[in-house]
Amino acid sequence: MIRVLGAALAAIITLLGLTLALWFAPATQVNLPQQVELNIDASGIAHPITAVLLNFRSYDTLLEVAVVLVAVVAGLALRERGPRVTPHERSADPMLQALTRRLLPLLVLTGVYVLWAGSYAPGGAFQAGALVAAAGVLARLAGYDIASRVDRLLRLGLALGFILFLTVAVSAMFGGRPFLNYPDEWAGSLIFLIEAVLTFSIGLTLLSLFVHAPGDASPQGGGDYGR
Amino acid sequence: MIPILLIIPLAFAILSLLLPRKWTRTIVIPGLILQLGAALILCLTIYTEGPQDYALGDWQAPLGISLLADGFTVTLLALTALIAALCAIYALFFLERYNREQFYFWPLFWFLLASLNGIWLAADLFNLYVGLELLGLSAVGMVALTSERPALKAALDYLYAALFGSLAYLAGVALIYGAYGTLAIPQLSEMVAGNITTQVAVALMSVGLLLKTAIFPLHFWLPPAHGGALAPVSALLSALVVKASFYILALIWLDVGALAVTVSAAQLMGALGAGAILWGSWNAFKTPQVKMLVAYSTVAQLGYLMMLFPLAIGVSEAAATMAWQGTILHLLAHAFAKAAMFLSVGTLVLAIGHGRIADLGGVSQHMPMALFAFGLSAVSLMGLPPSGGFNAKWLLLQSAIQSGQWHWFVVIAGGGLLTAAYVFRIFRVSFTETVRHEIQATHPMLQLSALLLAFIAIGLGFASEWPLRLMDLTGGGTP
Amino acid sequence: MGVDLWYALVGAVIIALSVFAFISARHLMKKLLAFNMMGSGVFLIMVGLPQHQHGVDAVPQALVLTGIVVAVSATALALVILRRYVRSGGDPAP
Amino acid sequence: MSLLMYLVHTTPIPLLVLFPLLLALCVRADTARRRGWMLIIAPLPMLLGVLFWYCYGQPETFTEVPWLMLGLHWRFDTVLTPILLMSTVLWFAAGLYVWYSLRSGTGADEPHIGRYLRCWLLTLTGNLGLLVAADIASFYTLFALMTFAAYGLVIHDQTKRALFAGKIYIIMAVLGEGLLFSGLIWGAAQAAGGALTPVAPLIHELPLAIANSDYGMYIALLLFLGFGVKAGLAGLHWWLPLAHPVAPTPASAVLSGAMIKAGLVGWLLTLPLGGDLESAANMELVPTIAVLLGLIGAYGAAVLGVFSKKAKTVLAYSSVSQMGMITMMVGTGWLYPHAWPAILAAVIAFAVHHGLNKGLLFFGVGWLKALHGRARWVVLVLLLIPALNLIGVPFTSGEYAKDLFKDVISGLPVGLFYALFTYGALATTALMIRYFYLQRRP
Amino acid sequence: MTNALMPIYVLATSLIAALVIFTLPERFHKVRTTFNLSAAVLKIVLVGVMAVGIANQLDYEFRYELLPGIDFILRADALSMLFAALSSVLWLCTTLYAIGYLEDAPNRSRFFGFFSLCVASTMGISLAGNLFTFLIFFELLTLSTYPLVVHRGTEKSLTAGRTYLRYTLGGGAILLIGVALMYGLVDQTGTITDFAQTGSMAELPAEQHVLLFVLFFVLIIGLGVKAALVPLHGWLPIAMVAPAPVSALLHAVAVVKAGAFGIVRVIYDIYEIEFAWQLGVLLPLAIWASITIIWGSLMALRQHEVKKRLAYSTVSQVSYIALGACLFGPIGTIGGIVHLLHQGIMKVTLFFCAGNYAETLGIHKISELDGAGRRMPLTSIAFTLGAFGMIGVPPLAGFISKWYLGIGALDAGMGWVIGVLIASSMLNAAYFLPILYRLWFKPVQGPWPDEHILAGRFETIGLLLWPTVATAVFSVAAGLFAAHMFSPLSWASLITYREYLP
Repeated sequence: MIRVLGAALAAIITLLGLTLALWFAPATQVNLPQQVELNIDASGIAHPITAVLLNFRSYDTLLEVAVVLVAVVAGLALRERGPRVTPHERSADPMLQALTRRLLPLLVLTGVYVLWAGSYAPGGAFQAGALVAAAGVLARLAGYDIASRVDRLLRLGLALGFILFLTVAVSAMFGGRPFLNYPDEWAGSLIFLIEAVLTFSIGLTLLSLFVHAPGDASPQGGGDYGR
Repeated sequence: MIPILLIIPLAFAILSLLLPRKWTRTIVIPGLILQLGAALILCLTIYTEGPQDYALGDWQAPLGISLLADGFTVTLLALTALIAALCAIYALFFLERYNREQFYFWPLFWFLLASLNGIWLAADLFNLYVGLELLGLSAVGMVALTSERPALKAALDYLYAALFGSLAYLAGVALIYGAYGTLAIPQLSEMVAGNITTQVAVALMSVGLLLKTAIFPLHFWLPPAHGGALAPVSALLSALVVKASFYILALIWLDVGALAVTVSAAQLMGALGAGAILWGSWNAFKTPQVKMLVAYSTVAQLGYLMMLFPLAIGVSEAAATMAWQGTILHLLAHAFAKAAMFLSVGTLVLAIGHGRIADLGGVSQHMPMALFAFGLSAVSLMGLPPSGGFNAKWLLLQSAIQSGQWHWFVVIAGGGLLTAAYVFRIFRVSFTETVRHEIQATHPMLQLSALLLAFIAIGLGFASEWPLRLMDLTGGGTP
Repeated sequence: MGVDLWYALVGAVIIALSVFAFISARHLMKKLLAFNMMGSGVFLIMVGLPQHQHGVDAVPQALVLTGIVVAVSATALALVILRRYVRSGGDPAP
Repeated sequence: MSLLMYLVHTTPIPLLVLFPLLLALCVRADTARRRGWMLIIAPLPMLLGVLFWYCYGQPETFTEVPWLMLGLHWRFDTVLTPILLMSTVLWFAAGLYVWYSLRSGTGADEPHIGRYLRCWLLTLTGNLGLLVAADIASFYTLFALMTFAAYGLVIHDQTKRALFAGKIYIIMAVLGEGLLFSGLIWGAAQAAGGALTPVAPLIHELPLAIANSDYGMYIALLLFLGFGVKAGLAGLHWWLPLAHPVAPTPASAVLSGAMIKAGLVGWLLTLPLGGDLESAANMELVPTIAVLLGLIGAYGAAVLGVFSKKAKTVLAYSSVSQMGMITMMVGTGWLYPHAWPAILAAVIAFAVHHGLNKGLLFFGVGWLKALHGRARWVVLVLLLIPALNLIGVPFTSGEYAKDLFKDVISGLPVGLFYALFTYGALATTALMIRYFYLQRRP
Repeated sequence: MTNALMPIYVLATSLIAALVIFTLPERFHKVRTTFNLSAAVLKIVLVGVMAVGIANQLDYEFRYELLPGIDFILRADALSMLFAALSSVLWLCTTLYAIGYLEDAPNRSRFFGFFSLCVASTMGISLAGNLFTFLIFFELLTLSTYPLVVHRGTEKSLTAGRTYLRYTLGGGAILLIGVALMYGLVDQTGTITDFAQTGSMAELPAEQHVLLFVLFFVLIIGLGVKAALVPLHGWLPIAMVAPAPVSALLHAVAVVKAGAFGIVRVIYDIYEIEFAWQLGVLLPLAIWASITIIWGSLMALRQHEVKKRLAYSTVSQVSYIALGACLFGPIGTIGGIVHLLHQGIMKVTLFFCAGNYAETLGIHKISELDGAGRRMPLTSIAFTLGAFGMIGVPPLAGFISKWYLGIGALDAGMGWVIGVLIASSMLNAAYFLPILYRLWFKPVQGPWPDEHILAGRFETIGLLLWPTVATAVFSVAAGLFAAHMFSPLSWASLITYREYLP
C-alpha cells in the first residue's frame, strides 16, 4: 500500500514537474538544425538523421554499438551450459516451412533496402539490422540451425561492425586527421560500408540474444511466466 | 592524443573477445601498460600545456561532440588506469578458479574501462548518457558473471536501477536540449539560467544520478551488487563506477546548472549524504558478511561525496574551493582504499571459503598482508592520518568551518568514528586465535596488489598536492 | 501551442504513468515493461520539445534512435538475466 | 707520615663515604656469614680520614663534582666532625659486635644474614655520608638512604613485633621524608632565587635564605618537623620506642646512638640559627614550639620509659628524653641568636656524649643477655659508667656537656627554664634505675 | 640538504624496519631480529648525531606542502630530540626484551612490525614541526598500538582493545576537531601552529581570546585521553592485558608520552607559556593534572595486580609532565620536560620487571610476590630502584623531576603544588613500599604460581634480564649524573633556555 501511494506520489510529482517544465520552457538560443543544414554537404550523407548519427555525432553511435556488443557479450556469458543442445528438429508444420522459405529472402531484401535508403531518407543500419534479426528469428523458429554455436566465428560476426567502425575511426588518425573523421571524398561510401556491416552485426547480435537466452524458448520448454 | 584513451580499451575489448583464451590473459598486461602510459602522458601534457578539448570527427560542438581534458579529467583518467591496472592484475590470478567467468570478464572489463574514460572526457550531455549506459551494462554484466542466484538478483536490481536512473537523466537531458538547443556542456554552462525548466531538468537528472550513485535512500541495490560480485568486480564497481555518476552529478550542479540550483536544495543533498553516512555505517556494523560490510561502507562513504553540494554552493569562493578539493581527494582516496579493501577481503574469502565475519579468526596468521592491506585502507576510510582520506576530511572540515556550517562539521567529524566502529569489527575478529576453517593457499600477487592499492591510499596523504595542483588547471573551483 | 508540444506533454504523462508502474509493480517483467514505456515517454519529450521550438530537428531524432538501440540492448540483457534468474529458482516478483 | 698526609689531602671524600656501599655490593647471601669483617672495616676509612684530618689541623677539605646529581659538594665540617667521629666509632664498635656474634655463632640460626649486612652497610653509608654532604641533594639522598636501609635493620628479627615496628617506622619515615622534602625544596627555591642552574644550592645557604624569606617560618617549621621525626621529637617519636627494642642489639645501638643524631644534624645545618641572621627572630613561634616539645619529650618520655617492661625500650625512651633536652637547647639557641655559638658547642658535646654512652648501654643489654654469673655482674657494674655519664653526675662527660649549656642560659632571661633543664637529670636517673632494675637478672 | 633529510632518515629507520618485518615470513626470525636490532641501533646513532647538531645550533628541517596552505614539517629541535632519544633508546631495550619475552610465540612478524610502526609514529610525533604533522603521527600511533594491545587475541584482550579504541579514537576525533578549528578559525596561514614560530598568538585581537581559551581545552581533552588525564584514563589500566613489552612501551614511551608531549607542545609552542598564563588556561590545567596525580595514586592503592598498580601509577606520574608544563617559569618547565624522560625510563623498568615476574614465575598478583627478591635478585633490585625513583627518593631520576617541579611551582607562585607533590610521593610510597617489602622481607610462600623459566646461570633469560638492568641503570644514572652536561636534565635546561629566551 505504501509502495503504491509512494509510486503515485512520485508519478504526480513527475507529471507536475514535467508539465511545468514543458510549459514554461524558454526559447532556445542555439539553432542546431540550422547548423546541420549548413554542414550536411560536408558530411557526405544526404539525410540529416543519418548524417547526425554517423558523422556529426558518430562518437555516440560508436559507443552505442559498443553498448549493443556489451549486451550480447553479457548475454552470452549468461547462457546456460550443460549438454550441448541439439539443434531444433525442423518443424514439421508445412505451412511454417513454406512461409519461412518465402518470407526470409523478402525480409532480408527489405533490410537491405532500408539500409540503402538511410543515406537519403529515413532508414539506416539499426532499422535494417532489426529486420535482419527478425528474419533470423523466423528461421530459427522454423528450425534452421543458425548462430547456435558460440565460437570465434560468431563472436567475429558480432563484433565485425564495431571493428570496422573503430578501424575507420582510428585510421583517420594515421592520416593526421582527428579521430572519427572521414576523408572528404570517401565519406559517403565509408559510412555506407560501416552501416552495411553494422546491419549484419546488429542483426546477428539480436539473433544471438534470442538464441542464447537461457531456457527453452519454446512453449513446451516451460514458460517462465506460466506458474 | 585524447581519444587514444578511448581507443586502447575499446581495441583491447575486441581483442579479448576474439583472441583465443590463453591470449586473452596475455594481452592484459600490455594493454594496461599502454593505458596507464597514455593516461600519464596526457596528465603531463595537460600539466604543461593546460586544458585541451578535442573535436571528434573534426565537428565542433555543438554540432559535433567534443572531448574535454582538464586537470580534473586527467586526474580521474589516471586514477582509473591505475586502479583498473591493479584490479586487473588481481583478477588475472583471482579468476584462475573461475574458468568460464574469466573469459567474459575481460571484454566487459575493457568496455567498462572505455566507458569510464569516455565519461571523464565527455563534454556533451547526451554522450554522457550513452557512456552511462555502456558503463551500466558492462557493470551489470560483470556482476551477473557468476550466474549464481544472488548475483543474478543483485545484477537485476542493479540493472533496473541503472536503467531507471539513465532514463531519468535522459529526460532531464531532453528538457535541457528543448530549452537551450544544445548539448555541449561548455556552451550550456554559459547559457543556463535559473528557470523552472532547467530546475526540473536538474531535478530529474539528479534523481537519476543519485540512484546510479546509490546515495541514501536510493542505495538499496548497491550492497547486494557490490557485495555479491567477484572481488575484482566489486573493487572496480565501488572504486570507479559509482564515481562516474557522481562526477556527472557534480558537473551538473556546480557547472551546468550552477544558476538553477538553490542553497536549500544543496542542503538537502547534504542531508542525504548525512543519512548515507549514518545508515551505511549502521548497516555495515550489523551485517554478518564481510563483503557486505565493505559494500555498506561504500554507501556510507559516498555520503561524504554529497557534502560537496552544501559546502560548495552558496558559500565564499575559498570555502567552495576547499570543499571541491576535499571532495576530489575523498573520491581518489576512497577509490584506492575501497578497491584495496575489496581485493583484500576477496582474498580472505577466497582463502577461507566463506565470508562470515564471526568466523574470521586466525586469518591474521595466514594472510597478514591481506589483513594489513585491509587495515591500511581502513585507515584512509576512517579519515585517520596519514592518508588521503584524512586530507580529504581535513579539507572538508576546513571548508565547513570557513562557511560556518557547523552541522556538516559535526557530520564529517563524527563519520570517522562510525567508520571505525564497523571497520574494527574485522580486526577484532581477525586477531582471535581460534581457527575454525581450512585455509587454502592463494597466490601472493592477490595480497600484493591489494597492499599496493592500500599503500597508494595512504601515500595520497603525503602527495595530495599533486592531484590538487593538477585540478587547479581548470581555474576556479569547478571543472 | 503546436502539436509537438502535445507530443511532449503526452510524453510527460507516459513518463508519469510508467514511474508509477515501475515503482508500484513487484514483478520484474512488469518493471521492465514500465521501463520501456518510460523510454517512449522520454523520447517523445526529446523530439517534441525541440521541434515545438524550431521545427523539424534531426539531432533529437538521431538521439532518440541511439536511445532506442540502447534501450533495446538493455532490455535484451535484462531479459537474459531475468530468465536465467528465474530458471535458477529465483522469484520474479519478490 | 707524609704519604698518609698526602693521601688524606688528595683522597676524595666520596671514596670514604662510598666504601661501605661498595662492600654492600660484594655481599652474597651464601657467604654472608663469613663476611662479618666487612662491618668492621666499612667505617674504618672514614675514621682514619677524620683522624688524619684532625691531625693535620683541620684544613678546609672538600670535594666538588659539579656534574654528579645536582652538583655534588662534600666537605669535612669543623662543627660536625665531632659527631662524625662519634658516629664512626660507634659504627665501628657495633660492627665489631656483629662480627663477633657471627663468628661465635650466636646469630648462626638467624636467616637473612646477607640482607642484614647489606642493609647495615647501606645505613652506614647514609649515616656517615650525610655528615659530610654539603649540597642539599646529596644530603637528602644520604638521609633517605639511611632511613630506608635502616628498615632492614629494624625488622631483621622478623617477629610480629618487629614487623609492626617496621611498619610504624616506615610510615613515620615516609612522613618525615615528605615534610623534609617540602621544606628542603622550598628552602632551596628561596636560596636559588629563580636562578636557572642545574646545580642545587649548598646546604649552608639555606639558613640565610629561610631567614630572608617571607615564608621563612613555614619552611623552618617543615624542616624542624621533618628532621624531628628522625630526632625523636615528642609527638613524632612513636616509632622510636617500638623500633629500637626490636632491632638486633648492635643495630639498636647505632640507631639510638648515631642515627638519631642525623635529625639533629639536619636541624643544625638547615635552620636559621645563629647571630648573623637578624631576621630569624621573626619566627619566634617555631623555636618556642621547639622548646616546648623538647620539654615534653624530656619529661614525658621519662614517664613512659619508667613504665616500660624491656630494657631496650627504656633506653629508647631515654633517647627520646635526651633528644628532648637537645631540642630544648636548639630551641633556646634559636630564640637567642647571639648565644648560639656557645649553645652550639654545648649541643655538639651533648650529642657526642649521648651517642657514645647510649651505644654502650645498648651493647650492655646484649652482653648481659649472653653472660652469666660473675662476668655478668662485672659488666653490670661497668655499665654504671655510661649510665652515670648520661645522668650527668659530676666529673662525667654528661656533666661537662650540660654545664656548657647551663653556663650559657644562666646569662639569658629564661626564668624557670633553667631549672627545668637542670631537673632533666632526674628524669634520666629514673630511667637508668629502671634500666638496671630490668637487667638485674638474666 | 642532508640536514633536511636527517629527520626523514630517523623516521625511515623504523618505518622501513616495520615494512620489512611485515613482509618477512614468520619463520625468518633470525633475519627479523637482526634487521630490527640494527635498525634500532642505527636510529640511536642518527638521533645522537642530530642531538649533537642541535646542541650546536644546526637546523634540521624537512618541509613540503601537503595541502594548500598546510605544510608537512619534520623538524628536530631540542624538545623533539629529548623525546626522540627516549624513544630510540627504549626502542632498542624494549625490542631486546620483547625478543626474549615472545620467544617461540606466534605472530611475531606482526608484533614486531607494529612495534616498529609504533616507534615510527612516536618518532614522527617527536619530530613533528607543526600541529598538523603532529596530528598525523598522533593518530598513526593509535592505529599502530591497537594490534599490540590485542596481540594475544584472547577475549579479554579484544575487549581491552575495544575500550582502548573507544578512548583513543574519541580523543583523536576531539583533537582533530580542535586542530581543524585552530587552523580554520585562528590560523589560516599556518604560522601559529608551526612549533618553530613563536610569539604570534599574543598578537591576536582580544575578542578571540575566549575562543582560544576554549580551543585550548579542546586540544587538551584530545591529548588528555592519551595522557590519561582523569577521567579520560579509563583505557590505560584495561590495556594492561597486552604483553609486557607492549605495556612497557605504551606507558613509558609511546602513548601516554605522546599525549603529554603534545600538551607540552601546545602550551609552549602554540600558545606560548606567557600568553597561556595571561589567558588563564594554565591554572585550570594544573589543577586538573593535580587531581589526576592524586586520583591515580589513590586508585593504585586499591589494585591487587602488579601491572594494574603500575598502570594507575602511570596515570598519576604522567600528569607530572602536564603539571610541570603549567608552571609558569623556566624551572617548572625543566621539571616537566625532564620528567617526560625520567618517568619513561623508570616506568619501563618497572614494567620489564613485572613482565619478568610474570614470564619467569607466573606472578601476576602482588600477593604472589612474597620473597621473589631472593629468587630474582637483579630484577628485584631493578624494581626497587624504579619504585624508589617513582616515590622520588634521591638520587634516582624521579627525585630530580620532583625537585625541579617543586622549585618551579614555588617560582611560579603555586606553592600548593608542593602539597600535591608530597601527597603523591606519600601515596607512591604507600603503594610501592608494600611491594618492596614483599619482595625482600617476606618469606617465600609455597611454590611459584607458574614457573616457566628455571633459574640457570641467571634468574631468567638474559634477554629479559639485561634490558631491565639497563633501564634501571639508566634511571639511576639520570638522577645521579643529573648535573652532567649530557644528562637529560641538562638537555631539558637547554630546551627551556631556547623556549624562554627568544
